[in-house]
Amino acid sequence: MRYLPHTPEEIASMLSGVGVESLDDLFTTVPADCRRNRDMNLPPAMTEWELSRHAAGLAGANASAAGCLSFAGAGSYEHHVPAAVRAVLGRSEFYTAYTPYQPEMTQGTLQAVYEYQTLISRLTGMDVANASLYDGASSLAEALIMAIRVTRRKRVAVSRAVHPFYRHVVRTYLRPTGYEVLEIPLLEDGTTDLSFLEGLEDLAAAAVQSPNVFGCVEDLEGAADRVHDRGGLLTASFSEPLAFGLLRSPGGLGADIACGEGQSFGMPQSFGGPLLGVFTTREKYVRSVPGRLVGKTVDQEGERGFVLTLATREQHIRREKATSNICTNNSLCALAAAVYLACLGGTGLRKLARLNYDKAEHLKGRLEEAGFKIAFDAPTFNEFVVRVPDGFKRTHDRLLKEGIVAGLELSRWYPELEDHYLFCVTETKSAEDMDRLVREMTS
Amino acid sequence: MRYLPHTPEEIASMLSGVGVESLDDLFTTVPADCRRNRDMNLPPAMTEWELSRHAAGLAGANASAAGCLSFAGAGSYEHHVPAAVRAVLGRSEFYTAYTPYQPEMTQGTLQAVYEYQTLISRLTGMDVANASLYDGASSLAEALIMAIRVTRRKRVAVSRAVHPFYRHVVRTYLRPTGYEVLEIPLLEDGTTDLSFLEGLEDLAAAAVQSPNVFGCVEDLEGAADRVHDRGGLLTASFSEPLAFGLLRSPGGLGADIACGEGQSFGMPQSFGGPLLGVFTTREKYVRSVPGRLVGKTVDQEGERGFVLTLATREQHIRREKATSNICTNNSLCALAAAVYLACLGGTGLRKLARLNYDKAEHLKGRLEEAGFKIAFDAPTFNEFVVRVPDGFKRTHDRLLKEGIVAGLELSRWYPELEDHYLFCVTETKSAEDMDRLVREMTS
Amino acid sequence: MSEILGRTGLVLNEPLLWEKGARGRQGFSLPPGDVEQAPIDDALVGEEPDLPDLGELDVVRHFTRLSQWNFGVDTGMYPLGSCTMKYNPKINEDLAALEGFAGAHPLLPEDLCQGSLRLIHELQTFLAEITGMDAVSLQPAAGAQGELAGMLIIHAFHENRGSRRTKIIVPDTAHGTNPASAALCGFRPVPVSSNDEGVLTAGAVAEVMDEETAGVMITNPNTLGLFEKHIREIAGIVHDKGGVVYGDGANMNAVMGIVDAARAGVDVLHLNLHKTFSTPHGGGGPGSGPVCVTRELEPFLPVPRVVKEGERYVLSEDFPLSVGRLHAFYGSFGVMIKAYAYILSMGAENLEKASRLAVLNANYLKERLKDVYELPYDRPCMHECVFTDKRQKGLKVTTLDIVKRLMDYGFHPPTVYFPLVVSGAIMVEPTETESLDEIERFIEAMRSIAREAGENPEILRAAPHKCRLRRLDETAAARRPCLKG
Amino acid sequence: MSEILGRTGLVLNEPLLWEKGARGRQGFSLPPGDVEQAPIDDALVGEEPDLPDLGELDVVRHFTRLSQWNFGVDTGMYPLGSCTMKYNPKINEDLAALEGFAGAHPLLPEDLCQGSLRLIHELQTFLAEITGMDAVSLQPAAGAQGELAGMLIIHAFHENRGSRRTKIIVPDTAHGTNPASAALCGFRPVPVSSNDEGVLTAGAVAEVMDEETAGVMITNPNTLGLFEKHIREIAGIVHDKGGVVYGDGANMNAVMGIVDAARAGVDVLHLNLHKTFSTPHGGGGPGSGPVCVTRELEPFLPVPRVVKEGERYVLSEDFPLSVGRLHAFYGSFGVMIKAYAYILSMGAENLEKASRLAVLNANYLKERLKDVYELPYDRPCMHECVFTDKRQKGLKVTTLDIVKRLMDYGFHPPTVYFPLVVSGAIMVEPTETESLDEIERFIEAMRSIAREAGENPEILRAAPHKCRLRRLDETAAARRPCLKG
Ligand SMILES: Cc1ncc(COP(=O)(O)O)c(C=O)c1O
Ligand SMILES: Cc1ncc(COP(=O)(O)O)c(C=O)c1O
Repeated sequence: MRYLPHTPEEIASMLSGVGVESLDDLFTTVPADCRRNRDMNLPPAMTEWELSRHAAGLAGANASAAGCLSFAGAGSYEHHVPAAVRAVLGRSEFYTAYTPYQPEMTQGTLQAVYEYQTLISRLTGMDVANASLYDGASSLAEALIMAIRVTRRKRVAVSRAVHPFYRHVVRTYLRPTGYEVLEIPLLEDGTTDLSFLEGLEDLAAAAVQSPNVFGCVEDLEGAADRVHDRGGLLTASFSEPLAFGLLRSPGGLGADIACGEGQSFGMPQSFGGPLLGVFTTREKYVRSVPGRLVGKTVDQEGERGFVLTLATREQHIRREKATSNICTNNSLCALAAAVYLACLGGTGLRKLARLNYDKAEHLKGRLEEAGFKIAFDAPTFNEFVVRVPDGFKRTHDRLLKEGIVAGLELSRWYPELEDHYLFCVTETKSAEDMDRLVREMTS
Repeated sequence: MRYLPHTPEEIASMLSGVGVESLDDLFTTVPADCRRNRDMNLPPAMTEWELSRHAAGLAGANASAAGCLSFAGAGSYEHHVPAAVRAVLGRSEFYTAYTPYQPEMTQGTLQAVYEYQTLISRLTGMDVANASLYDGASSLAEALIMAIRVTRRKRVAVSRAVHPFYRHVVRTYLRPTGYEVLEIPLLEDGTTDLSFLEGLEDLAAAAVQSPNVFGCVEDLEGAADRVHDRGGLLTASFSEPLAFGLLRSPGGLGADIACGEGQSFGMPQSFGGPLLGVFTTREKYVRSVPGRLVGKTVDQEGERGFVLTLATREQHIRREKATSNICTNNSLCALAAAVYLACLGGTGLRKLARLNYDKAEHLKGRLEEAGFKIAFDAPTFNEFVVRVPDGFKRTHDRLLKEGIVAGLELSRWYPELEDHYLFCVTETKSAEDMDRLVREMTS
Repeated sequence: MSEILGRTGLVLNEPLLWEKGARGRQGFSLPPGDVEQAPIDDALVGEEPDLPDLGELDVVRHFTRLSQWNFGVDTGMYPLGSCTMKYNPKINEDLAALEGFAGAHPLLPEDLCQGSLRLIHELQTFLAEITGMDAVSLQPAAGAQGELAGMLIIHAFHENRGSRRTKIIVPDTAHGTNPASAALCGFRPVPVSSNDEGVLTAGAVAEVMDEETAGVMITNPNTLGLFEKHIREIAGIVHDKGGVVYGDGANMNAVMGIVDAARAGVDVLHLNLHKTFSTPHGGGGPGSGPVCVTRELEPFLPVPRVVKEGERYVLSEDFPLSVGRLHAFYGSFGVMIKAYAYILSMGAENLEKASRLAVLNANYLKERLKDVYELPYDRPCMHECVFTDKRQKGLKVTTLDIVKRLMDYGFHPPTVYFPLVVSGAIMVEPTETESLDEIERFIEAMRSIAREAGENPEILRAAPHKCRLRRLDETAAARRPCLKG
Repeated sequence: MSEILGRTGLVLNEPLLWEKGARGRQGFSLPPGDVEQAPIDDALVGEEPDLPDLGELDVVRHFTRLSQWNFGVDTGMYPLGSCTMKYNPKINEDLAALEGFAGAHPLLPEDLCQGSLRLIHELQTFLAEITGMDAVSLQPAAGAQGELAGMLIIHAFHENRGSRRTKIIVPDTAHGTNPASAALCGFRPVPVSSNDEGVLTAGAVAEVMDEETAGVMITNPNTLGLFEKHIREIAGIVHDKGGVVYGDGANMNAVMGIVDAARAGVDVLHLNLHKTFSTPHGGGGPGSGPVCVTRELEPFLPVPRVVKEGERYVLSEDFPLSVGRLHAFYGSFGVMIKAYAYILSMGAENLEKASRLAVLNANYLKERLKDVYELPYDRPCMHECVFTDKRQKGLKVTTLDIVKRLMDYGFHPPTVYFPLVVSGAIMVEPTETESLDEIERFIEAMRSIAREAGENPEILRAAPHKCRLRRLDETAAARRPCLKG
C-alpha cells in the first residue's frame, strides 16, 4: 500500500529493535476481552483509479452549482471563488500543518490568521475577531454562552428571523444548561419585533440576524438600544457577511458580539461544510472570547512575529473553566476568507456587495411584474421572500427537473409561511438567468 | 484588470519619473508607418467566470478519456497519472520558474532534472540523457542530425515502422539540408526489413522504433549489428517507453542513440501536447548532444549542487555552430516523468509494464476467439494491429457514437494496410472493458 | 546521508496585507453589472470597508511567501503527539474538489443530493464497523464537538430515564477538551488519577463512581500512549451505577482492526477524521469529529440523520429523543469525502496494518531513545510515547529548549507539556506513514540534541537558530494583546 | 517597509532519489491483474530497471523540499530580460486541466475534437489579429522551433520560386536561437552590427543584402530593448532583393496593440506564448512558439492546419507547398489553452495596456538606475533595458557578482552577458505585472548593491550569502561532466 512505507525487512529489523517477535506482540497490553472477535467488514481496497471513478459517480449523482441554475441561499451561498484562492489553499505548507502551537515553524499560518482577524474586525466594525469557530450556528451558540458568562444572567432571546438551523443549534447547546432561550417574534415586514424585549428581566443577550433568514435588514441600532436598556448584550448574527460590503456594519450599529457564517468568502458550498464560524466582539470582552486568538509579538531579536495568545482562556490550560471546549477550529477556511478578501479589497467588496443587492432588486422587480408578490416590505440584501400562487409547488418541482432551483420553500421552517419561497440572487446570476427563471416560473 | 496592478496615480507618478507626459510618449521611437491603423479586434474581455464557463463548454465538446472507452494509442497513451504527480507539478516554485540559468536560485529544478536524466539513463540503458526535447518526433530528427554531424555522413535510413508523424517531422527537419532520408521497408511480420541496410553507403544512422508503430518489438540487436557494420549509428526510437519496464532496453541492445516520447510517464494526453522528448546517447557523444544538460558540481564550500553544463554546445554560446537550436525545452514534463518514475520505482515499473503486456495479449486472444485476425506475428507490447472484416468501418463509426474507440484506422498512414486497425491496451482497461469491446465489435 | 536535515536558505520577508497595495488595485474578476442600479435607503449604507486593494499577483505572492514560513507534513516529519500527523493523500484533495461535491447546495431536495447522502451513509457504516459501535453521526465539526455531542447524548439519556446526574469522571490524563466539553453540558468533572503504570484502575473509578455521576470519559489508548487495559472492568463499575462510558477515540490510530470499542464497554465514542482517517489538519482545521454510539444510545444522536430507505438516502429529523442539531448543516462534508476516500483506498487489511505499523514506529522510537530521555512509563506503548526533560533539567535545559532545537534539525517538535500529569512531557507520535529512514533520522537528531544539552546547553536555550524568526515571546503577546493591525 | 526582502530561514536538505527508499516500497496504485499472465519470449525480457522504490510520501516530500529550493514568479520579482516573466494566472492552470482537454486523444475523428480544434482555430485568429499577420500555425513547440518553422518557410518560399539562397542576415544583437535556427536550414548567417543608437540601419543591411541572401532576421523590439525604427526601410531593401523579413517576436510584450508587424514589413514572425501570453515557463518549458505569416507565405505553413469548414473545424494536410510537420501532433495544446484564456481574459484594451505598462515599468526603472549603472544606450526603451558593469569594473566587481548579490536581496537576477554586443550586460525586464512597490524595492536593492560595490566589494564577490548553497562551480561541472548518479 502506497501510504505504508515499511518493507517486510524493515519491519523485521524494527521488531528486533523493540525486542519482540511479531507485530502481534506489540499489543500484549490489549486484553482479549477488548478485542474484535472478527475482521473488519469493509469494501475491498480500491486503487486510486477505481476510487476516482467511484467518487466521480457519487459526485455526478448530485446537482451542483455548475450543473444547474440555482436561486437557493438560506445560509449557503453560491459565490464565485477566484482560482487564486484555490491555488493558495492548495499550498501544502498550509493545509498539511497543524494548529500553530510552535510559532517559529508556523509563521505562515499565524500571520495569515492575524490578517484574517484584522480584515474581519474591520469589516464587521468590531474590536476583535477570533481565529475562527466551526460555523455560523455554533458561533451564535458560543456567543450566547459567552454573554451568559459575562453578564451572569440566565436568559437569552433569539429572533425568530435567525436562521432556523442556527436557532436549533443554540437550543441544542443550551438545553442541558438550564438557561432559558426565548424566541422574539416577527413583525409583518419580515423583521424582528424588538418590542418583545421591553421589560424583559435577567436578559443576558438578544440575538438578531441581519440580513435575517428572509434576507431582510434588521434595525440593529434599535435592537442595541433595547438590549442595552435591559443590560444585555446585542449579539448580531449573520449568514451573509458580504452584506457588510454595502450595509452598515454590526459594530457600527452597536452590537456587542457579531458572529456568523463566513462561507461566502471564498469557500465552496460543499453540501454545507466545512464552513467558517466568524466571531467578533468588543475589546473589553477579549478574555471571554471562545476559541483561538493570534496576537502580535516579537522574537528574541525584536523582529515582528505572531503567536497563539491568551491561551489561559482555553481548554488545554483552563480545562472545565475554559471559555469554550473548542480546540481544532476552521483555520483553513479562515485562510480562504483572508485570501478572498485580499483579492477583493475594500473597493471590490463594495462593488460586489452592491452588485448582489442590485441583482436581487432586479429579480424582485421582474417577479413583481410577473404577478408574484414580494412577501415583506423591509429592505433586503441578496435574498428575499416571494409569496407564490397556489399550486406553485408543481411548477417548482417541474423546474427542479429542468435544473432550475426556483427558491427554497419556507413552510418547512415557518408553517405560517405556506406558499412562501426564499430566493437568493448573487453575482453568479445574470440578467438573462433571471429572465429565464421568471419565464419558466410563469409558463 | 486584476493582472495589471498600476493605479492611475501610480502611472502618473511614474510618467513624471520618466519625464514624459503620457503613456503614448513612451512610444516615440515607434515610427508611424509601423503602427497599427486600427484597434485590435478581439472578443470583449471575459470575467474569470465567463471564461470558465466558456472553456468548460469547449472541453465538453471533446471526447475525453474519462468520457469514453478508448483503445487508441499510436503515440499518445492513456495511462493513469497519480494525484501525487499533479500535486508536485502544481508547486508554483517549479512551474513559474524559468530555465535554471541561476543555479543558486533553482536547485529544485536542477536536482529534479538531474534525477530525471539519471532515471531515464538507467531505464534506457544509455550513458547520458539530456534535460528533454520537445517530443519524440523532434527528438528523432535531432538524433539523426546529430548522427550526421558525428559521422560526417550524408544519409539516414528510417524504418517505415517508425511512427508516421515522427518520419514526417524528420523529413521536414532534413529537407532543406540536402541530406538523404531513406525508408527501410517492412517485413510481413510487422517489423523492419533490416536487410535493406546491407551494403548501404554513406550511412550516418538508421532509425528503428521499438516497439514500433504497430506495437511490434523490433530486433534492435540485429539492427545495431547491421548499422555498425555500415559505420553508422543505430538510433532507437520509441513512443512507449513503458515497454522498457519489461523488455530489454535499447542501450542493452546496442543503440547509439535512444530517443523518443515520454508522455506515458505522468503526462496527460492533452490533445497531443505538451509532450516530452527523451534523448539519450553514449558517453562519447556527450559533447554532441542537442539541448540542455544538468551536471553535478559543488558550491564554494564544497556542497553538492547542480548546474546547467556543457553550454558550449548550445545556441546561446555557439550560435550557428550549436548542436541544436533548442532553447526552451519541456522541463516541466521531465519533472512529471521524474515524479512518475519515482512513484513507480523499479518494482512498480516492471509490474505495470507486465500488466500492459498481459492486457494487450488478453485482448489479442479475445479478438482472435471472436474471429478477428492479428495482422502481425512479431511479439508486441501494449499495441497491436488487427485485420478487420470488410465493412468494419461502419461498426467502428457506430461504436464511436457509443463512446467506444475501437482502435485507429491504419490506412490513412499505410495505404497497403486497408482494413487494419491499431489497438492499444494499457492498465486503464479492465478485462470487463475488453469484453465489452469485443462484444460490441461483433454485434 | 547522516547530514543534518535542517539548514538555512533564502526566504523572503513579507509585510502585512494592509502594508501593501494601492487604492483601486483589483485582484478579483468583478462580474459586469448587467442590471440597473437599484435605489437603496442611504441610512442603511455603511462606509466602504477599510480593506487594502491588491492585485492578483500581490495576493498570490503574499500568501506564497507566507506559506514558505510554514512547515507541514509534506515538508517533513511532524511527530506531534495526540495529533496523528500522517500523510494526507493527494487524491483525496482532488476528489473533495469535484464539482458535484464542492458545488452542492445543502438544502436541495434529497433527489438532487443522492451522491452526498450515500457517501455520508456509507461513511457512517464504515466507522461503525471500524469502531465496533452500532450507529454514527458525522455531524460534529471536530473532536471537541464530537465530545460535546457525546456529553449531550449522555445528558439526554439520563434525562430520558428521569435521572439528573451532575458529575462525570475525567482522568487527569485527559485532553483539555474533555472536561471543557463536560462542563458545557453542566457536568462537573471529577478527576481520577492514573496509577503508576499510567493507566486507570477499576478501584480508582469505583471510589468516585456514584448515582450522581453521569459516567466516565476515557481516552483509549490514553494520552500517555498506553492502552487502558482495565477499561472493561471500569465500564462494568460505571454501568452498574447506571453510568455511561464515553470513549475519546482521538487515538484510534493505534487500534484499528484490533479493538472493539463496544466490547470494551464504551457506549459513546468520538473519532477525529483529521487524525486517524488522514484528512489534513489545515493549520488548525477544519476537522470532523463523528460520534459513534451503541444501539441503546442511538435514539439520542444528533439530527438530521442520513438513513437509507430502500435504495434512497434521506435526511431524517424524526428522532424525538435526539439531542438536536449541532451544525448549520450536516458537518464538514468536504472532510468526510477525504476520510471516505481513505477508507476505501486502504480497505480493512491496510487499516489494521496502519495501526500495527503506527505502534511499531512508536515502540521502536521509544526503545531507541529511552536511554537518553527519561521515559516515565517504560512499558509497551501504543501509537505514541511520552518522554520528559527530567535528565536534562539538571543541565538547565527544558523540554521547550529541546524541541525548539529540534527545529534546527528539520523536524516539527512533538507535543509538549501534555499530558499534564507528566512534568515536562515530550509526546512523540510518529504515525505509520513515516518510514524507517525518517524515524532513524529523528532518533539521531534527538540523540544529538541530548549530547548538545551536555556539551553546549546554550545552543538549546537559544534555539531555534535556523528558522526565519528566533524564539518568539509568548508572554509579551499575552500581556498586551495585539490581535489586529 | 524598507527592510530587505531576502533573509534566511529553515530549509531542508534532501538526498537524491536513489539515496532514499527501500526495495519493495510502493508509491503507485497498481491496478489489479484481472487477466491471466501471458507467455513472453524470455529473450525479449530485460532486467528490472534499476530505479529506487519509494512510498508516496517519500516522493511528495522529496519534490516538495526540492521545490522549496526554487524561486518562481509567485515567489518574487523575476526580471529576467528577454523572458517576460509576467504573472501566470491561476485560472489558466485550472482550465488547462479540464478533463475534456487533458484527457483528449489527438487522433480521434474530428467530430470528437471540436472543442480543441475550435480553440486552436480561434487562437490562430487572435494571434493574427494581435500581430497584424494573416495566418498562423500553432504547431511549433517553443520559440526556437517557431524560428525553425520560419526558416523552413523562407527556404520553401525561395525554393518554390526556383531560387536557392544560402545566406541570411542576422544582427549581432540576435538571440542565439536565430543563427542556430538559420543554420539548421542550411543558411549561413551574415552578421550585421547595430549602430551606436543600438539599432540596425538601412545602410548596414543594404551593404550585405544580395540575391544569394534569403532574407533578414530581426528581433523587434530588439534585445537591447530598443525598437528597430528603420525596420520598414530595411524591409524595403530586403524585399527589393527578393528576400524575406523574419521577425523574432519574442519581445511582443512591448508592442501589443501598437505595432502592426505586417505593416512594418515583416513577412514571417514567431511569438512565444510562454512570454507575451502569460503561460508559465515551467522551469524551462514546455512553451509554444506560433509562427505567423503574411498571405503570401501562408501556403508554406506547417501541416496539419486547423481550418474552419462551415461550422466545423477540421485538420487539413491539403497544402502541397507546406514545409511539412514539425510536431508529433499539433504542438503544445496544453500551453495554447492558457494563452487563449489569457487573451480572452484581457481583451484588446488590456492587452494594449499591458504593453504600455510593461514599457512604463522598464523606462521608470531605467531612469532610476542609470545614475549608478552604466546604460550603454541611453534612449527611451521598450519592455526592457540593458545596463552594464562598466562603472563597477574598476572595483573588480562584475555583472555576475552584482546579480548574485541581488539574490540576497530577494530578487531573481536579470539576464546577464546577453546581448553579446554589450560587455557585461545586465538586461532587466520587469514586465507589466510588477507593481510600482516591487519596482521601487528592486531599484532600492540595485542601488544598495552599487553602494556595496564601493564600500564592501567582497560581499558581492562572495555572493550569494543567503541561499541554501553558495556560488556554484560551473567550470568544474563542465570540465568533468557528471550527468547522472
Ligand atoms: C485526545 C484528544 N481528544 C480530543 C481532541 C480534540 O479534538 P479536536 O481538536 O478535533 O477538537 C484532541 C485533539 O487535539 C485530542 O488529542
Ligand atoms: C529574443 C528571443 N528569441 C528567441 C527565443 C527562443 O525562444 P524559446 O526559448 O521558446 O525557444 C528567446 C528565448 O529566450 C528570445 O529571448
